[in-house]
Amino acid sequence: MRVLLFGIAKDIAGTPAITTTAVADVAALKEWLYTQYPALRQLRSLMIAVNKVYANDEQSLLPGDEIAVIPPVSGG
Amino acid sequence: MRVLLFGIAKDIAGTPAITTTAVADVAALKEWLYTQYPALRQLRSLMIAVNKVYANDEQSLLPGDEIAVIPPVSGG
Amino acid sequence: MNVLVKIAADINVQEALNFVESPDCGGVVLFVGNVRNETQGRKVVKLFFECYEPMAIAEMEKIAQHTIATMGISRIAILHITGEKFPGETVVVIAAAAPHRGVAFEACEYAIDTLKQTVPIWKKEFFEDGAIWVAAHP
Amino acid sequence: MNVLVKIAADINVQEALNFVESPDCGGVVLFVGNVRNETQGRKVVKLFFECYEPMAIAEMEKIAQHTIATMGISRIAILHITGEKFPGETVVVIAAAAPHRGVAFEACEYAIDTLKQTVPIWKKEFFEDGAIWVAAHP
Repeated sequence: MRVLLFGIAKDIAGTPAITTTAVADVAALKEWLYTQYPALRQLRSLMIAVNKVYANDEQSLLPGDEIAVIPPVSGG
Repeated sequence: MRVLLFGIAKDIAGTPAITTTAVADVAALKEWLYTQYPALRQLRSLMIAVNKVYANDEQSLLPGDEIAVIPPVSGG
Repeated sequence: MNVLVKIAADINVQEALNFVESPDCGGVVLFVGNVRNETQGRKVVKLFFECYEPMAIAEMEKIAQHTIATMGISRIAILHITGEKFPGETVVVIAAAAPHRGVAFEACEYAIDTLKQTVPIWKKEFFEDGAIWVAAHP
Repeated sequence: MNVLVKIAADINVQEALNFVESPDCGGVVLFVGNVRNETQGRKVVKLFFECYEPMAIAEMEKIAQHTIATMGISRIAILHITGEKFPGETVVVIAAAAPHRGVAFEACEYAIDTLKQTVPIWKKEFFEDGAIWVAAHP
């Protein structure tokens, strides 16, 4: 599954997009991310967006979903 | 005593400045104004400014004071 | 100089913004008041504003100084027009700059609310069939 | 069209004001956010903003629609820059127009507060001796 990364998450992974192993839902994706990139655990928060909408841990991930890692936002 | 008039007070008096008989204080000035121009009684409020500051009824009026009649303001 | 107060035939937003902006203040809140084309369903043709100018400037200065002294504002501009204005034209501009945006919102709203209550400026509304001094009668 | 949301390399106050002004709305409240020259006593050289642009636009649209649907606003513009900005330069502009000024103040403050919490935009602060992603760590 392809996952977009932004801000400090992009810096931690060293790339703006990664490909994960198959994960069933947002909780599993986060677990996978934390294992691959332990520094993500130190962030104030870590949200996942699915198709440009914030997703909760229970949300299923489907092939073709646009998935993004959202570290703490700081616009404005 | 010379008194400046603005807005609807100017329209009621028909002039931007009037000369009153000698009046001791703001209360006496207002009484004089209401007698001369009864339509002023119908306004929502009538304030007197002395030297560009709102004055209360007890304030004495001195020769040389800049006196103004302030009908309800409506700026902005 | 952290206060600009001004009464003129024409005012604009950029002048107020330019005055208050500075690299030590991240947030600016502005209020812009324009002539509406109707009042309570009645079409407005134009407005005429009369000012007791020296006292109006003094009252605007009081409002400005109060926001600086007690509300946490760094700089403020209060501009008001005098004379005739048509629907859509700008009548009043207030800009408040502060290190923290919350107090800039509070100070800007305080300034326009207080201006409407205390500053000796009078507005005459012209309709197609007459004119009235706004808020003069109960 | 009563909503304008936009992410661009450069934005300006006049564009937001022009969009929301109309002769049926007497009051416009604007928030302008600029780059500050220091953060907690540390000199800021520049900021860099990164956006997840399609989602940021969608979240800005949500904020705008919420103010129109529930807060009594007639028109709103929310503009945010992307890329590099230097002290004094404008980063965000929000303009809210309403028949009554109180709700315009409320909606404009709601919009900037919510933008800072939900819109996927990230700010990197560059100091003379390093850089950090703002608010990333507790």
